[in-house]
Amino acid sequence: MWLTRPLQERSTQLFLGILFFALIVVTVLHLALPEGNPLHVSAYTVTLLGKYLCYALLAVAVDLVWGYLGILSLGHGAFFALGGYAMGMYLMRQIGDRGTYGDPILPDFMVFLNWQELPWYWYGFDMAWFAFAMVLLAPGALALVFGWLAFRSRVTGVYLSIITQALTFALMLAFFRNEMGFGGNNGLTDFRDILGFNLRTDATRLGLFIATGIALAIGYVVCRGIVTSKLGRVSVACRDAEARTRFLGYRVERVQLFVFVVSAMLAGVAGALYVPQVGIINPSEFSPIFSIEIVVWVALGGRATLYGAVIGAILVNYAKTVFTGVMPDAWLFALGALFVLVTVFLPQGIAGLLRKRRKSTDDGSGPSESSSTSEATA
Amino acid sequence: MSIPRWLTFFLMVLLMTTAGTVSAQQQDQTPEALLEQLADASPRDTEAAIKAIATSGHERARAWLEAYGNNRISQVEATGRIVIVLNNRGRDWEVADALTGENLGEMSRRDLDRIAINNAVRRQLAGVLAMLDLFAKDVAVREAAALDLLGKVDDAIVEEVTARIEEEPDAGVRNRLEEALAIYQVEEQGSLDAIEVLSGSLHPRARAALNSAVASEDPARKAAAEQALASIQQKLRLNNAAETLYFGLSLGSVLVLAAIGLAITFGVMGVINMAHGELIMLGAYTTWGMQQLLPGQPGLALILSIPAGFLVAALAGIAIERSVIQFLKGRPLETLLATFGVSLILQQLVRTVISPLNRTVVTPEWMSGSLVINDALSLTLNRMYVIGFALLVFTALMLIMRRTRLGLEVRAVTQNRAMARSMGIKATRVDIMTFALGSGVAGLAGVALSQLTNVGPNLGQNYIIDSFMVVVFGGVGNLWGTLVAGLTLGTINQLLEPWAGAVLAKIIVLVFIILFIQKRPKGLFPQKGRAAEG
Amino acid sequence: MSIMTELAARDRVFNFLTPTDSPVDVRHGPILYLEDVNVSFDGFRAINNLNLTIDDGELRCIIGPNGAGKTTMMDIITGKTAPDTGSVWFGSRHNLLTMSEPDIASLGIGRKFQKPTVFEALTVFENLELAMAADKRVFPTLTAQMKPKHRERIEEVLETINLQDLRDRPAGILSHGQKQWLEIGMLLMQKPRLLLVDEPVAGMTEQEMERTAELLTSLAGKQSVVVVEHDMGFVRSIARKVTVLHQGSVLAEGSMDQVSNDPEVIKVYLGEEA
Amino acid sequence: MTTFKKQLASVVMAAAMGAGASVVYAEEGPIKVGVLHSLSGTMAISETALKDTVEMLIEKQNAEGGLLGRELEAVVVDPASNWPLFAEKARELLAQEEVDVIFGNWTSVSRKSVLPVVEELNGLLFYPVQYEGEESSENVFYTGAAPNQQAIPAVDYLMNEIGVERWVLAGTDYVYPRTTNKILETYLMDQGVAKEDIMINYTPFGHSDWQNIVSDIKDFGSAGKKTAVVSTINGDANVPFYRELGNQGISSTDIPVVAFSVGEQELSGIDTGPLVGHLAAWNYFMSVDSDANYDFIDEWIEYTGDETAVTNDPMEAHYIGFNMWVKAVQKAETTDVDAVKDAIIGVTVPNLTGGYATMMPNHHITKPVLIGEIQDNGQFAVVWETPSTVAGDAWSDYLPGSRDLIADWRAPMRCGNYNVKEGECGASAGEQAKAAE
Repeated sequence: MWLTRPLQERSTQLFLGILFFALIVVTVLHLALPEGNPLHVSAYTVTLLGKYLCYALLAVAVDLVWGYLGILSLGHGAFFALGGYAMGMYLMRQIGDRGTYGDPILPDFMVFLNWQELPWYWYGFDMAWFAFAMVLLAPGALALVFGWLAFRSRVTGVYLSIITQALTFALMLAFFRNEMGFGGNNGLTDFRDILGFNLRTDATRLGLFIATGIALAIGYVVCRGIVTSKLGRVSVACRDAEARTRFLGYRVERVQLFVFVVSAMLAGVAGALYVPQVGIINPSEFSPIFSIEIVVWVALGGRATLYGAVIGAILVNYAKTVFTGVMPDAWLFALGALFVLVTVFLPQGIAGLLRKRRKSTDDGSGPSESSSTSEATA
Repeated sequence: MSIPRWLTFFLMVLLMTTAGTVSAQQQDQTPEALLEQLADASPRDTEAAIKAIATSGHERARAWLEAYGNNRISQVEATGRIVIVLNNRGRDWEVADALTGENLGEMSRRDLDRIAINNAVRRQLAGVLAMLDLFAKDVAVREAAALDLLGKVDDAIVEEVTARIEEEPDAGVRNRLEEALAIYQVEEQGSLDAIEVLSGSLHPRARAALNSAVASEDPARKAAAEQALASIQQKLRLNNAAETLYFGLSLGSVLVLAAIGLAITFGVMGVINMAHGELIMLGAYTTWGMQQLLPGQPGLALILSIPAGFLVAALAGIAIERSVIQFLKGRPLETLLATFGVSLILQQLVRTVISPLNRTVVTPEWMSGSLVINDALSLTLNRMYVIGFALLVFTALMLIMRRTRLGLEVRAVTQNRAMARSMGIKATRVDIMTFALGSGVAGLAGVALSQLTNVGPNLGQNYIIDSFMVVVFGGVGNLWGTLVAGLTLGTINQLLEPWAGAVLAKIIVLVFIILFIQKRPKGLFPQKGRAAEG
Repeated sequence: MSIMTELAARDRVFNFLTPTDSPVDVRHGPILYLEDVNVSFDGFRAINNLNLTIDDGELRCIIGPNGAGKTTMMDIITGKTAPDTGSVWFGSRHNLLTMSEPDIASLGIGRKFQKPTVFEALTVFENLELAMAADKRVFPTLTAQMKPKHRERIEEVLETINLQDLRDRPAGILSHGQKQWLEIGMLLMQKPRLLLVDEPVAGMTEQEMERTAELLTSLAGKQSVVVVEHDMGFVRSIARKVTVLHQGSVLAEGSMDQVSNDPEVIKVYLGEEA
Repeated sequence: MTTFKKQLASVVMAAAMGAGASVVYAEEGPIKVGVLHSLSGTMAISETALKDTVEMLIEKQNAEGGLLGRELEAVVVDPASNWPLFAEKARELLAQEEVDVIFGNWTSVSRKSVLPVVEELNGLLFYPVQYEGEESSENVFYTGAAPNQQAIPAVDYLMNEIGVERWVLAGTDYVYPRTTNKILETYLMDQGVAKEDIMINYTPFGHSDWQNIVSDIKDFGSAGKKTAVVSTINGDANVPFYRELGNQGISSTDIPVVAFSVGEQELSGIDTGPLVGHLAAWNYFMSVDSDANYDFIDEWIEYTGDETAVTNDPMEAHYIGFNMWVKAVQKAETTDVDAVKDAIIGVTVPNLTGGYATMMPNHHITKPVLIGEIQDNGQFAVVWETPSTVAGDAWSDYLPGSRDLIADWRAPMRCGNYNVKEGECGASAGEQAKAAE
């Protein structure tokens, strides 16, 4: 079974091992140790780590399409944000009559722009199951339509990258419009509770953090499952020699579509977990800059390795947290330099370095091993 | 704000004095008193004070009124002396005595009390000054003054105006005066034949008058006014269509300018230069720098900054090519990432080195204002220059690509690198040249944009995406495509805007491009043949 | 092809009545017809009223100087390039012009490119695995399991193309000749009805060439093979029937001796290889 | 304190945080003042100056012997114009750094994103920018103008002094202009302005092509009634807007524009030539003729070392807010948040325009409203001023949703949105947080 196959892999086991170990350590240090103990992990840090994990999942999603399918999507932020908005709308409805205007149905921003009733597309978001379904379906549907159009007419490479950018840019403009009924520039905020748990308690935060960790684990396994399946090899084939793959009888556009949609859904999940932890979703998540930044996390970590994406995402964002605290104006220089150096001198990213070291130590390389090396070299 | 009859007489007198003829006029007030009166005037009596000055016949009267209009008249707190502020920048202001005009050097802002003026007063002032100008020798000045009088005529000066109409030698000025008079008659006296006069006019003020007439009870007037308005609307519709077209063209040419450089680096070299926007920004900052170097002559600075902007951007381009892009041959997507990094660095560089704040770029006289076709249709000059400039740049590029050695080599290298190499073309050199050219053109775009929008660190970002859209829509590697695409998108956008609103219009255009790319993945003018199939 | 033109063309079974998945119909002999095919790339006529018929199980060599339109012809047959006019039929039931590359491929037309294209990132083994005849829709591919019989099949082909030792190395490291072999191997995995082989022996040693010759001849009969080749020696060694293309149309057709004595052909080939 | 020490401190913090542990600080020691302004990204343009202002004020306070005998220490973080990051950094300031007060935010969205954090961790936030109102949090003090302290007086001025009858409400499409225009629309209609005499237009951020809109305004203005534009256009979009106005020959005497978001700092980046005579409504202008102001300007220029440095309204707001906080702390003799919250209501400090500002029970302050005319030197010349100061109104009387709401954070009411009709306190964010603890 394709989903269980990864679990027998050494690399996947290692990854999951590290991930769960980290989750447990953080949880213990947070709960067991009292405030003020130097090793105590504060709620602040927990949320911060939770955020990093969301980004990691997002990066994995991007690596799936870029690393294995050769589609450089500069619009994945859009799927992330859509997932986030789906969750945001649910949280918004959960506020109920506790909003500043005490309107049981309408969110505050609708009240003071005196909307009379709820727009139709807000229906159903008061039900958790519906909202969570939307977290997957909204980005999935967008990816399906967009991808179907694009891949069917064989829009590839640079063109695809640029229209994905156009897509997210258009969405950003759209969501900025207050008429859209998504709160415009202010977005959705002031959330109260999720599934009945108060969002402003540390317990809930820890819960969200753990949930994110698990989501990342699942997402990783799903992606790994795809790339180690025959379909994964077909995607690599599409990436390297699209025409050839066609002549072998594979419907390249459908392969691309499938992987693209899966990736979009993962991004959506990441967004959905991101929103309750940072407490706001607003159109700036759609900004093309953000989408490009994601790609750089992946590039830094190392394309076509999945775990590289995770490393990249966490590293860059940790650096960001530190820098913006220490020397704000230096941050953009650092980020910019990172872009340049990685792409020019480190085309295989950190994962590439790791692998070099590993290869020099052991040479017993199974099929998956050697294939993954060569994928990255391609 | 009515200027009583007797004023007109004095205005005549004042005219003579300013015209230099000796006048026998009574000095009922000393200049000091006049200024005192203005200084101490409460909003209600400022009017009287202005009149007093206007009619005093003092040779500085006009200077005072103008200074007053520009908020330049102040009173020294300690001495109560009235001064004219010559330079009001910074904490210490350079002042001159209002009476004698002698320069008193710098004075701290703390010690000066500005003599306040507001728009209401300023409008009166304009009326008075306009009346004065009506007697100027220069026709242009008189015309301007007459235009200025539209809607400013009132019982006070109506006779004067009527008188002028008789004496006015220049037909154009006369028509203006008649219009001005008619507006007054329509609004104040509700005369019917005045409506006739106005029925030809496209000036918004005339329409205003007619609209007010439409509101009146008297059916005859109502009908006449409506008819007049109808005929005006007819003309307006045409003009508006022309106007929208012009808007479209000008926006289009901006897009073309921004994109054309990209069309070269991206289209011809296959390099996705995300730092393109920042190269534009550099061009704009060069303009600013030039204006700092040549204070006082923005026009010259602007012209000089055309070559300068090209050079600066081109050099920056070369630096980028050498330091980053040459290592990424045949990896277009990687160039995208690397150059994006470069763009971040450039932005932050400008922020830290120059300033996070926008810079002031002055628009030279000959570029501000607009070319008046008629009262309803006037084409803004700066945009007209930009359109011309865009076309100029485009033709220049075309010539370079088609006629010069470089162009030939560039095309050779893009067609088949190896082959070109073997024929002794230095591919690397060509790369550098091409990239420099593309970047330089971006610089030119920056120079132009500095006349339309902010010169600030974010300038580039606002144009990069649009530029890519234009290039992709037009078909990569095809300059004509870029031109057509730019103008089309610009026009579509402007056509949509009135009913869709600015935001929606932009969104619609983006979606349109996305869908269009589905239909024609290689853009409007794709490159054909097996070479391109790849 | 629009319904109306369909209906107008009374002489054959209407396309929209033809179930595309049905087996190739070779009852009337030929497996591939090309009729009056024309293609031009901005002005340049690459294919010019080309008429060609390949019989079922035939081994046909196609020769011709550069630019004769050999590769373009293959592009047309495999659906990569759409001709301006003309018709291309696979058996008497399948109009190839209405089908996409994957359809054509899964219908049983395999192609080996002039420039060997294998998946360099994947191992030799994986290359063959992907080529293997199987349900190639997305979900079956996702859940596909490697069955012993598949493994055997792949091993057997590895045997034939003599790359067993390199089975787990990425195809990227193979030599030019080895890539040629791998690609032929991928063709074999596809079990096609018709093989289009473009310059199979370029960059091969003498022995390798011989083996290729054997392989191709052995295939003929079970499957139809169309070989495009410059190397006259090789052509002579395998050819039964030869077609000479020139400027996008058939110049001569017949046995090797016939064509090589044909004055026209000699004229065209004067100064060229052969 | 030197930037080096600051950096050192934050390095330590960062490293510690990296190790997944929070740092503990001794109870005594300096009083920590959090500064939460973007130093990078799009908002850096506006917010950097505010950060410097706070640092300057702290320096001054320390020079005068600090507060309660303790030194003040600025803790500066950079939310990088990224809204979620604002919330994160606020949490960092309150939870990690344990600051006693925060001065920060510019945009409404950043405030909205910070609000829940400040309420949950019971911090103090001083918000220095004019905003859309419709909010009163127990933990936030709004030292900027509410709509009734800027928009409505400005409209009154145009209506009564200039005799404007026809109105263009042009704004950037985000919540501040939306709300302000809603309020103004209702207000104007109450004043008997007909619907067809009001034109409302929204444009995206950084909108650069104004040709169509300006020509629409021109047409709208030719209907025979005096017309004015009330502009809530934000930041970068202004330059091209005014340029287009100038080029299409609309002078301030024909159709005056009164702007709520154009201050000295924005003007410093504009060629003011075409703008002369247009208006802006603020609660402070650099050109105000008062000694307090002149002193402030001198300090500022000295602090920045830039002779051309300008001051603006939000800076004054911080000046007022900071002094109020200092006074409240002295009054309460502790920096304890709850004590300060109670102490600060009613505190009165001088503002820079020669008057006084008082903290109202609804956490807004009293301000004079000034109308200024743009001059060719990039300054505003005050042309009109409210006779007395105006108290900020948290809940606008011109929005149906909030007509009956008031805020009063004094005991016993302690409510941010008390509904006078139903005589009960709608569930406010503040209490939710309390209930949660």
